[in-house]
Amino acid sequence: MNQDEGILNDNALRLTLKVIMPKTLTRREFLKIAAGATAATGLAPAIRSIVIEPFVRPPEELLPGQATWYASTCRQCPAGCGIIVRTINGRAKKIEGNPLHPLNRGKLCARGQAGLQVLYNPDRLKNAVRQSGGRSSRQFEPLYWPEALDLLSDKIAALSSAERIAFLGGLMPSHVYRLAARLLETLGAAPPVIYDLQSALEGRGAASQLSQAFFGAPDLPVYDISQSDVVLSFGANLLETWMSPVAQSAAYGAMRQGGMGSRGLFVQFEPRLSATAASADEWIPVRPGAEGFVALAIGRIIVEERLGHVGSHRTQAVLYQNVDVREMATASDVPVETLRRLAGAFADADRAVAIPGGYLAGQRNGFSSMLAVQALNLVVAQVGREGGVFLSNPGPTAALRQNLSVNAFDEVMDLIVRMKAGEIDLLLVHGANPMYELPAAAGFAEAITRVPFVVSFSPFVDETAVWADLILPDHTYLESWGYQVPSPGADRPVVSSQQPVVRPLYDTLAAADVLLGLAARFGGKPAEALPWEDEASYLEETVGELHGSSLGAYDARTPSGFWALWRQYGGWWSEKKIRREPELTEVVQKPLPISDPQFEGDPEDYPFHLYPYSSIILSDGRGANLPWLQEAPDPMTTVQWGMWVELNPKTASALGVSDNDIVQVESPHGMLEAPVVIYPGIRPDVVAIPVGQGHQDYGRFAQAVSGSNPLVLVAPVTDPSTGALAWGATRVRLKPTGRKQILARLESLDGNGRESLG
Amino acid sequence: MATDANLSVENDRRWVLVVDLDRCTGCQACVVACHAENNIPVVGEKQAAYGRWMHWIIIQRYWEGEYPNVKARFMPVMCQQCTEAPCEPVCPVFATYHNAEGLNAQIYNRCIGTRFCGSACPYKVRTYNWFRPEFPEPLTEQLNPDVTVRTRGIMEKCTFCIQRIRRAEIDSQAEGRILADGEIQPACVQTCPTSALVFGDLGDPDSRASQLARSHRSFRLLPELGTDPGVIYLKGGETNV
Amino acid sequence: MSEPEDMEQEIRQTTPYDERLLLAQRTDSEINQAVLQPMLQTGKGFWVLVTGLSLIVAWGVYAWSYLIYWGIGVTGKNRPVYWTLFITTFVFWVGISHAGTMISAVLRLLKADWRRPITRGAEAMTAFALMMAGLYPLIHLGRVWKFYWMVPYPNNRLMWPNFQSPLMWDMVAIFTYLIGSSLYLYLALIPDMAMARDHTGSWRFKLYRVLALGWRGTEGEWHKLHRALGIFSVAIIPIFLSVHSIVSWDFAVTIQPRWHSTIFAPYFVIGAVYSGLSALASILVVVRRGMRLQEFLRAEHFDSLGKLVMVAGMAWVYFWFAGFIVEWYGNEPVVRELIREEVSGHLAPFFYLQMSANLIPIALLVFKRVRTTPALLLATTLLVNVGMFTERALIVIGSLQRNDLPFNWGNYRPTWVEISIVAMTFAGFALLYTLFSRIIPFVPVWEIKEGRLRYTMRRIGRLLVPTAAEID
Amino acid sequence: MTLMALFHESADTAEVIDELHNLGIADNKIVVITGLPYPEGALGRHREWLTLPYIVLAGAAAGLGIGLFLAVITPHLYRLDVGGHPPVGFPPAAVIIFIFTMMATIVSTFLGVLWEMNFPRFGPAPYHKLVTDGHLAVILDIPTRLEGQVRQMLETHHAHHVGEPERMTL
Repeated sequence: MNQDEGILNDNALRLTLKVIMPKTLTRREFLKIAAGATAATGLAPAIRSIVIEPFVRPPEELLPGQATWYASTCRQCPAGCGIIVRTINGRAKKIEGNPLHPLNRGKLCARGQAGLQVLYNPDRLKNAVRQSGGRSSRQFEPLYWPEALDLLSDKIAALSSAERIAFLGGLMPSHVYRLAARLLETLGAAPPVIYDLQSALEGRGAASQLSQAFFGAPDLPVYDISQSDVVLSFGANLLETWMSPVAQSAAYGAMRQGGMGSRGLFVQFEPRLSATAASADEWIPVRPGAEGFVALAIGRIIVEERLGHVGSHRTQAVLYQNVDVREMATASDVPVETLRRLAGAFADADRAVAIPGGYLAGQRNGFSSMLAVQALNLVVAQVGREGGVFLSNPGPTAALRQNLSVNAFDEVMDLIVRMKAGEIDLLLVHGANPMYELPAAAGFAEAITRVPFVVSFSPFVDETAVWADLILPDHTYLESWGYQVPSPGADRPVVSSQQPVVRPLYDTLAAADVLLGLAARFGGKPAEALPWEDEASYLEETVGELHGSSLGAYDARTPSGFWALWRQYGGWWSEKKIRREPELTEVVQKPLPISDPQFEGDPEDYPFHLYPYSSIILSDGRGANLPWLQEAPDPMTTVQWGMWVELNPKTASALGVSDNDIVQVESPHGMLEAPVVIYPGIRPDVVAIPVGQGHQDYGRFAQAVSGSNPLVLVAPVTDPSTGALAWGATRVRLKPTGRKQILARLESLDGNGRESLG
Repeated sequence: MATDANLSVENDRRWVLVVDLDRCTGCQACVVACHAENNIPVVGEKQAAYGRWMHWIIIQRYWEGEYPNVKARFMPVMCQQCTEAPCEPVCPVFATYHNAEGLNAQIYNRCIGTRFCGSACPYKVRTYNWFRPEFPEPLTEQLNPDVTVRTRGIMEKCTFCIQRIRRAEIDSQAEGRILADGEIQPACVQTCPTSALVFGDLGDPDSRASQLARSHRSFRLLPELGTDPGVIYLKGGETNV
Repeated sequence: MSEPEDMEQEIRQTTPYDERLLLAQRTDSEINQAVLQPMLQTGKGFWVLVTGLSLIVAWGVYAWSYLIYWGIGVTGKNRPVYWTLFITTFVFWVGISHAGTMISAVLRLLKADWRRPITRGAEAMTAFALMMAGLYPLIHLGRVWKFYWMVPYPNNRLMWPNFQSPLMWDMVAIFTYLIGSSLYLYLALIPDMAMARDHTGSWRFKLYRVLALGWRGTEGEWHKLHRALGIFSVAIIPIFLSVHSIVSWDFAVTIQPRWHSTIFAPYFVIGAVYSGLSALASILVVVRRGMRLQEFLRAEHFDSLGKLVMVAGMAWVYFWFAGFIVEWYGNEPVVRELIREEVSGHLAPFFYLQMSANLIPIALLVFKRVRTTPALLLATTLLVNVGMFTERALIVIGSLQRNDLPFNWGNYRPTWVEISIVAMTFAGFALLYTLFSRIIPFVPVWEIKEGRLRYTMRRIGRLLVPTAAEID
Repeated sequence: MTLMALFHESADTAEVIDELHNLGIADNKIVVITGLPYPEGALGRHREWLTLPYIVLAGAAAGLGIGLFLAVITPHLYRLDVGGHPPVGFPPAAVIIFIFTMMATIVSTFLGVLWEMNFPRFGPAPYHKLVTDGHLAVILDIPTRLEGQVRQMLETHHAHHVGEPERMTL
């Protein structure tokens, strides 16, 4: 219908409301004022005690036909952006970025926008279930929550020893992690093992170890792109999925057109021209695993030719004493003059930053490469500077930090080994989907069969939940409580708060409440360690620690007032910038290690490097059940709903295949088939496949897509110095099948990528 | 220009969308935001493969050069809201017409589905409901109450989120104040991480959009057609050393 | 003895005038019977034909309801190819409809005497072709149940249709042309209805009686009829010119490359005449055989008709080339691309089919033997219409596949729904025509008699030559 | 009294009509029915005056009016602008006006001619089926005193079926 009229009537209502509303300052209006310029008027829905009352006397926050905005935190990826959700009549209608939040400043990415379909996904579990037909029978029989909790606590009680419990976590809310850790500790079990593909692909673990090595702190550093004149990104797809894409994109925008006339130089080193590289001024296709060499060579050139205007060369020269530029150039397949040119630009810039990205961490020499890249910031003295790299100041949020970000892949392998050995009797899985997210060759599929009882907290029946005896569906993030300390953070201390924006759609239960319920059932030590009546009260107490800090952007007299503002603002942050000078550790006085990349698979049989990259749309595959994301085209290939293999035109013609021809990709560990996308921006010796499709379970939309999971190819090898999964270290070979599969593309192949016919 | 039957607005108002190609990273946030805001149906792989997807905004990707000196550039394309709109005169039932603020309005209820506008549009930014849209329960809960859900046989396209424009205008009227620049944000503009999209009134010379429109980088899509689009692009730059 | 040969013999042995002589010797009642008899006796073949055609139509109707229920998506259309086979066939039928008027009105004005036996067949063809064409604007609507929103009448929506839209022009123009040609057909029919009334019984008598409106044939009636037909002939010609021009403007008013052309109107009109006359020739050959009208539809008629087709064909080539050379020379990117697609791209097969199917007949029709041998004439004229259909498909579908932004290009595959509906209209046309030929005297008896009146045979040396009286 | 006579030959008919004129029988008392249109004046009768052209002109004018209303007035009744076009432009208006004019012309011609022939007119009228078999019928309205004279004259001109016309329902 004609929108004009629609709003008009609506407005008539609004005006009458204005008339009948008392002039006195209602709580909402007060909060409106408190919220300042934003539309965010987040209020606590009556979720702690769900009361069913007719809309004759609607709750204050539910004016029929009137939008109410709740502030919360996006949990589609680990970044932790602030969101505000528009709700009407108790239904969430639209997610937008929280304009006040220092991290994303009102902006949001595609995955964040699609969050509503997590909430309203037609394939959600509607209550706790037990798999009646045995595992993977997919026959579910509903359970009442008390039964479910009793069942679980009995299982735990029946265990011979608490060591036989394993808790596998993925992208977990901080408080759930802490409660779980606490409970397991009191029970005498090992703390949760955290692994998720997203973190592995962005090298989160390795990155925090890098910070540890460089700055003596595990916090992920902030690379200040916005202020920077020259950005050298080594395999960091910082405009797509790496670390904090929205914040980094905003910074990128500022770097491009923010400054007065100045337009930064942005160079991307990686074997495939990613969407990030597409936005860069220069893309340099480095030989896989040789990114570190490029960094070393650049550093060497800088110190040896005394480039730039910083007097720090003498002290840093030692780092590069046994680096040979020519060797590095040939090894990395980047001409010396290019290296020299970039070294000059990098050194001469007032503000320059080098970024060690996820692709580096995905190599077996990953850590040394990352060291080499980070060292560049040191050489040009950009550490702790604006436009350089710095650690965000935790301020009073230190107390809320998650103790450990992610575990090394090695530790996951240990767990798998113990599972295989039958040392695990009870496996709890929260926020992770190891069946899908681990390399098939890691053997988790076999290991899980050796575990007598598996519990999943997943709101969806994903590949792992299918192997669970008991599924205790958690709320989706728009229905749940929580907080998150973004890491990497912003230019100031930040905590994002998470609150339910709607009442839970179904009979699901917060994982935290499950843990508290268990503790209560055990009584004794666990009950003392976890004394809280429910999740919310635990959070209220925890975040109370921030109350009264002088830094805060807002101030409240009473703890309850603080609690209200905390939810209202969508978190707590300091009102002005606070940085912290990282103190350097001794690593940086030793010569940097030079280690050659190693790859799984003999170059003779397996001539190509496999590059399984994380999709900007589906990230590591957790977005695959959201129709909006499936329908959204991949920016580079414009393919929707699909999964494909990217080949350099030369490679393709040598193979005699072209667009939409299905090829067989085989590695020493597995094989898959997918249609070809001819991709001008990839090294001829590299084969790139997006991660995220190929779900056997995880809902109708995920299963609708005919694709496979590239992790069946990936070798379960690690970088010895970090234990991180070297997901980029597998070689593959290609075989045409002669079959075709038409990919759904936005782009017309007849137009073959031309902008105009002129 | 006529004055809109439903509300009185200054006639010199001209809503434009400025797209800074130098900032756009092709991240698709605008695409999904648009789906969420405008109740755009999802058509599925088979239909999408046959060119029947229904995005109101798409990000076109263009390759330049050969490996290794290859570049890719992104260009978001949505309804250009032409002043001399080729799609408008050809509609036999005025389903698409020119409103008082220079918007190329699409009135779904009037549309009988001749698809003439689609054939006439040189930018091919109009999408058509080939089938009854499907929203498996409870996905219907998300539907934006401010925007009609279109049935089969109806042409649709980017409206610059007219529901947001109207709301802001009416609010400002109700509160008796002048509409501030940047107060109206279509869903795509609101979400764009790099702030590549700027929405504003070209009629107001001081608005951010007007200022950007005057930039030396600004150009319009297919200017030779003389459609005088309401979408203004800013050329992407290049930094070399 | 099979049809073509025995006619060839006639030609070999005698000059065509002898046939006219033959006819000249017949009494009026013999002529009446010659026309009425074939109508009265309907053989098995007739019923088989009718049943077959009805089945196809029924299937088409099912396809249409399927289309309405599920939506336009069940056709092969997509973005950017929003118009496809429906519009193509629409243009085709409108084209076919043009010959009727061409023949009866223009030739009537020119007093071209050979028109007499074929006018009615031509007019009937016009009416039925238009009925088929008229279906498509409805079929291709996304919400056909709202079609009346295009009809200008005061309504509760307070809306009037947009008369700037070529679709509105289309609607009124085709409606006008349909009314015009049907009335024209009927007016000239009244005296023959009276004739049929006088020589039939039972239900036919009742029918003809009503249709004859009480015609007796008084001088006054004849006089008025003549005047009316005169006015019609004049009035209907501008309509027939405008209708196809307007159809062409559906495309030409857009800025779609290759549609945006000023020559489209005359180009479409001449194309319409070309395909229309060819269709008429094909139909006459078939009906002549089916209804044993050899005596009325004679070699000389096909000869003149063939010549007309040939001339129209030449004119079409001229217009096609006039448009093509400008497009080719202008060398605008998209047009260049489209021409490349046609000449060497994925449209090439259709392009060459179009060209050969439109050019070869012209060459063939140069030969009198082809023009006067029914089988050959049939083949040639059918070929023309294959060519013209392909031409319309290339214009409508081909052009839409390409546009100014290569990113937006597309392709098109027809579906069973579209094909069934197209088949429906072809079958429907044939069905209407078949039934018509059994109910309505296919040759206008009174016009034949009138023609006969004007001739005497005069001997010049060895030859018997017809001489026409210069009377009005 | 009314008489009807059928003829084979148009020539006879023409002569008969002249004779009748000589007998002082006015043209409007004579009706000639033929199965095919004879050329004007072939039977030596004067043409009658027709209103048809005026009906047609009136119709055309009416059509013009309708066209003007739809193309020029209606756009202002519910004003909606379309890109780059004035609410009323000459070319589209011209098309619409032209077509409606022609439509009305055609329709009024048809209705006009029916009205002039006052058709449809079923019901009994003097007629003979032989007419459509090529015979010419002459229907006379003559004073009884002339009957003998006329009958005799008709005979001399090879008339047949002379007598009271049978009124058959048409």
